[in-house]
Amino acid sequence: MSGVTLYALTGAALVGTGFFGLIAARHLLRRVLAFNLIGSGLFVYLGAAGARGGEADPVPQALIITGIVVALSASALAVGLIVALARARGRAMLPEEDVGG
Amino acid sequence: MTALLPLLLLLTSLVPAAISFFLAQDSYGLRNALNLGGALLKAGLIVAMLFAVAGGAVYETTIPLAPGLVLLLKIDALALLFVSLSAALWLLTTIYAIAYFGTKPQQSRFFGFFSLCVFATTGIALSGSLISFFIFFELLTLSTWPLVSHKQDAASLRAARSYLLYALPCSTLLLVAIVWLESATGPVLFDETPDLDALDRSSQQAIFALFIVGVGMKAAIVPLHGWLPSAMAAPAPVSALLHAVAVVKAGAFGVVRVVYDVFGVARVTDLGVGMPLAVLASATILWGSIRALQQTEIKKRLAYSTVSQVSCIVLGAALASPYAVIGGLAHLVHQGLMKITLFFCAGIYDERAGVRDIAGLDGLGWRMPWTSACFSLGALGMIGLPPLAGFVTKIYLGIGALQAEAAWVLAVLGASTLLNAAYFLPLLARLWFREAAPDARGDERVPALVVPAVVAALAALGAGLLAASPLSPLGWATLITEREYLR
Amino acid sequence: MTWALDATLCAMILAVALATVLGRGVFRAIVFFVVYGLLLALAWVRLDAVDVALAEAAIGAGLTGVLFLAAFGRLARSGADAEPPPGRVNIAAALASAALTGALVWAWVALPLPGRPGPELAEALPRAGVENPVTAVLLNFRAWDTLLESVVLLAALVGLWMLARDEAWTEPLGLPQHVRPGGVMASFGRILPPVGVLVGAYVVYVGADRPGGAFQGGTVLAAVGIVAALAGLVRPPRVTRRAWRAALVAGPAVFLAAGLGGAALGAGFLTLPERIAGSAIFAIEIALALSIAVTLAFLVIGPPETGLEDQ
Amino acid sequence: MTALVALLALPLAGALAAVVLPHGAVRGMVPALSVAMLAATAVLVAGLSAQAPTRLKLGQWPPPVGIVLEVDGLAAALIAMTALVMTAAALAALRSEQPAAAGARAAFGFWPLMLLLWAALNAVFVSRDLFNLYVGLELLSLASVGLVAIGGKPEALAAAMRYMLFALVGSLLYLAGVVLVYAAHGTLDIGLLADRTPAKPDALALALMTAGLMAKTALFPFHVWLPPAHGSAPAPASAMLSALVPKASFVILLRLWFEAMPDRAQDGALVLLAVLGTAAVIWGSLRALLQTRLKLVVAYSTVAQIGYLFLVFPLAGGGSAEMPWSAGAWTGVLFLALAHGLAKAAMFLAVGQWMAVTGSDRLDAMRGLATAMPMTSFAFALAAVTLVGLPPSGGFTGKYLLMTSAFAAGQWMWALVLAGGGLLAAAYLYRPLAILFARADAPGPATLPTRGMQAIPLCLAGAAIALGIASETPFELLSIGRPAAAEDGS
Repeated sequence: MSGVTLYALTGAALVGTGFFGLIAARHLLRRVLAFNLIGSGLFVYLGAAGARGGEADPVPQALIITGIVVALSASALAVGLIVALARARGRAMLPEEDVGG
Repeated sequence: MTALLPLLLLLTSLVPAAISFFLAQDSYGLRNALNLGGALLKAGLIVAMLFAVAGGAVYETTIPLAPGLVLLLKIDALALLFVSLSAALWLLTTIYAIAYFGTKPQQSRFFGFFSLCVFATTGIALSGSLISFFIFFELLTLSTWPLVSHKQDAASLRAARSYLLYALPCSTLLLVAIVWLESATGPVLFDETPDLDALDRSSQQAIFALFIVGVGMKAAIVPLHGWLPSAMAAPAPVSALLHAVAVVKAGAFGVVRVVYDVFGVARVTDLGVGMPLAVLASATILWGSIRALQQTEIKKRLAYSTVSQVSCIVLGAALASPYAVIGGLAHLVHQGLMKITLFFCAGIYDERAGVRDIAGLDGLGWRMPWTSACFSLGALGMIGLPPLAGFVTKIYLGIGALQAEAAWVLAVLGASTLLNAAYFLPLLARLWFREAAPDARGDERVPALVVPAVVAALAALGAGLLAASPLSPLGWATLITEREYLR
Repeated sequence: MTWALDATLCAMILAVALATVLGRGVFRAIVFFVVYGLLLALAWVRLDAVDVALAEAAIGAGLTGVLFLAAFGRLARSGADAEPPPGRVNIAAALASAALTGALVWAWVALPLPGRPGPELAEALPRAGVENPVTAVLLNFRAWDTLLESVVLLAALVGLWMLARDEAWTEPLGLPQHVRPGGVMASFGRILPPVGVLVGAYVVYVGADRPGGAFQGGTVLAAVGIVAALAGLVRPPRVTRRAWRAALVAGPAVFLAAGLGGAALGAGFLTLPERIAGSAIFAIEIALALSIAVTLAFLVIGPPETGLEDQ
Repeated sequence: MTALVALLALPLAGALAAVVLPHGAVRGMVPALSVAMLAATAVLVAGLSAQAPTRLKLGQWPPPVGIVLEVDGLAAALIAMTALVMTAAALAALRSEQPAAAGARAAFGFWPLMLLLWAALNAVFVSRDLFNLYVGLELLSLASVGLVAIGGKPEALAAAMRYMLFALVGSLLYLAGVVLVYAAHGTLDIGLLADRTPAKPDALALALMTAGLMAKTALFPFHVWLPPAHGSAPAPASAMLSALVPKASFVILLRLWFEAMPDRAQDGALVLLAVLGTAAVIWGSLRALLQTRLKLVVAYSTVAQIGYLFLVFPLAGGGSAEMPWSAGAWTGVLFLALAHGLAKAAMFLAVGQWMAVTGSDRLDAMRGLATAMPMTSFAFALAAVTLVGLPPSGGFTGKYLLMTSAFAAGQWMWALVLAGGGLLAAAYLYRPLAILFARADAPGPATLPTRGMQAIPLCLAGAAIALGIASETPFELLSIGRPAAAEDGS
């Protein structure tokens, strides 16, 4: 297994890990963390694909940088929503999922 | 210019409708002038066309919407028969409605939708293609709803809901039928019977059934008639419109179009669907009469009478023999003239004498002679007393039934005549031969209410007396049948 | 040897990621996430993507981490930091996740050999106006992406501000910070800004030829602002201060103006003529870095809030 | 070409200006900007030739290096619909006190978010690059979430949060597909992808992107975020969100299935999409029937109407692509999308006016409003006619074309979905109409919106009807660059 493949598989595993967190977690902050894991996993996968065959392809790198900034923007808005929701409801969870606990 | 005539005919109703919506309640003069002007203009246009069409002229306008979706307007003899009926009755109803509403509220809305209804009916009459027919047919459904619910009380809203509850599912089935058919044949034009052989026999039968359900609902064919009696909650001019000018007529006209122009007589016979339709129509004739007999309200009794009478038109179409066709088509006009007379009178009894129940008619004949004379004329015509219009129709239908080798229809016609007599004669007896109640009131001081009734009654009388003339409804129906269906 | 290094790094990344998802407590998850971002930056170096490594370290680990920590602090104030006890093991979610990973692994094996715009790109690069190919892609070849991305930041910020309470609208951004004078934070806050500004400016400047650029540099500058605010050295501005709002839009505005300038000169929308491409990109980068710095800082600091306790 | 640049740059520049300028200046700028956008749209549509859609290589870089924008009939029609809806929503927002009533916060935020939304929509409609579409979608989602959050109430925040989560998942799934496409083909350009030899991971990429876009389009069962979100935003925002935003991700689905990867479409997948669409029609309609708040009725109606759009896949995709009926299905669905946009915006703007008058969107608060506000009520009724699919409306033209295509293809069950869906729509829209037109118990409200204000939803609803009456021009427009018809071109 080459190094590049290793990173690609890591990326795939990160996507799965994050996806599990996104579905299974109930605390919204953890869900947004999981979202970031998926995103970075996909970027690693893409970066690995761009690094195949010697010289690195600059296009995926540019896409990834754009993607990282977009992910941060989305995270910031999501986190702001969580804070505002928690202030209004006292819980960092969606009303319909706030059972037990 | 001649290509614009169909369009012009539509605009005479559409323009008053569009402007009426935006008029303030107190612009009585302008609103009345608009609606009367439109009605007069339309009547004038039709008179101008009558002779040309009798001589074989055809006016046509095409408005393409999208590929396969062409709005085709065409004035042929059958279209003109229906459109002249609705135009003449529109004029009378407009005069009547202006007097009826006086200074009641929400008139802009009423006249707006009323003219829109007539616009849709004209469109149905002039439609030269199946899809044009459907578009106007749906427009009629929609513009009728605000009229039925016009009083905005619980009964009116219930009636309006019941109307849509019947109309929308049925028209959806009509659309399915049209699309199913046209996906096999391409756009269907009424002047060339489409070739349906691309569809197998059972599909053709299913499409025919869907069509009949779709248009039959408006013609109040049993069991799709329930909406019509409950729509009696609407004001009298609306009842006149529903029963004579527009809605049930559009349904009956639709049946005629489907049988003759979509499927064609030969295919209807070949598919074996004509007889079931005739049986259905006969059942409706009898059932409507029986139900009419049970009603104690004048308008309800008239409504069930409509259920029964309109199916005479359907029966004529279903039997499909030459005399039956003529009788059915002529009845389209005859029933309209007689029924509008009756509804005008019922409205006058309600407005001027406060009478809604049959029991209240006692002795009114002498107090309100003009109205009661008209009512009597209409009722006797409905029964089929010679030489009135209803008699002419029944004779033609009877001969047509024999031509079609369906002698059982004679029994239906006979039974229906007896039933008609059973539910109309007691009314006449009360009007003329009973003592009035001591506190009875009633006058005819509003000529604008009475005159339309008188004119309609005289027209009904004339249609029977002058049946032999080529321009009488019967003469015109004969012309249509000879020209279109016996080629 | 290198293989062992890569394997170890990947194993650590995965372990930290798992800890982020499964570990007890949201606070610990955030800390793991920051570590994760730093390890990931190393991975990017290993993948020969130094530009991405910089972005990941600055944005992915640094700024995102601060964002989450600050949010956690605010949730704690609302009493919403606690997590419900984990329910049943969510087997369906686990299966779906495994399937997703499996599908991606399968896809990797099934991928045809490198598909990439090799020859076309090699032919275009010399005409891009900058040496660094990543910068060339970002600010020239795919400038439309980057312009839209810069307004994505703006959309997020305006959206975030909409979460302010109406009575707090005219207050300064974020929560007021009270820092012990002479404490670690205060001295850190005094030393960092001058250094940070220098580093940030340098990262922007070298972006044309070497790894770096507006996004990485802007992030460093943003970090300076955030630290200064957290240290209580500066009070963040109010939304009503128009100069600051102008700073938010300067980058996208210059970028858009440059793009429209190309159209006006007849070259075409977002077309940088070869002669002036280098200097145009440099100008855009400076303006972008400024806007990115301010926007990112505001995104982390949060919407305007009153200092009063909630409810 | 200039028109296209204007349509992209104007809303962007406007959004930037709206962040900086004082509020009064922004209010002055918005009408001028709307007029300019309408003019640019007219120039764009008029300049579109039937032979070749307008293409714009950004930076003069040909793909795969650069990004290409292309205006075909589909894009032009949606741009035009967007311009109409946005202009109407902007005028309504300017004239109503609603955004301002929530204070300076909402008055500041509405305009930049609205203009960014406009820019994002136009960008998505014309983009031919899968990653650029991703960035455009993100801009769209963040601006939309911001608009929902403007409401400020706890339920608006919860709605915005839920929307955000779905948007995030949708973005990631879409992004995953984009990553696979680039890894396999080294390009993201739709035109180039169509010519590449299919690679094995393509099916997976298509599935992932489709799943993500389904979440963004709110296709059943991913619709749960939509009704609360559209129900709690300010009315002009709801109008934009419901009429336009789901169309953007739907357009990307069309681009993927019909233009980028038409040969990878499996029949089973195409049918599955239509089955989900059918479920959306039924479920959305039934839920709409049960609502007691008018805004939620209208929002659930969007869930149902979105369902129709997915009937296009089995009728025009896969093996049907070369069949004569595919053109009818394609155009019919776009008619439905356009008619729904115009009608739905009209409905939300009408509801907004009633809410401003009665202070609530509960159905029973609307009793008898038709007497006091006839124009608005008539607008709602016309919009209902369109959504039910009755003639003569754009909704009818679309339904007729789709139903004909379904029967011609022998897939009559989709025709029944359209027919039954129309009846369900009539059922859930009848309730509000009957209440509006019932007799008022109390005297009408004291202050009413001006006639000009009432005319705004009426114009939109009128446009939805006009789409059916004059359907030949939009039909021809939509045929430009239609994928099935353009098999000779590149």
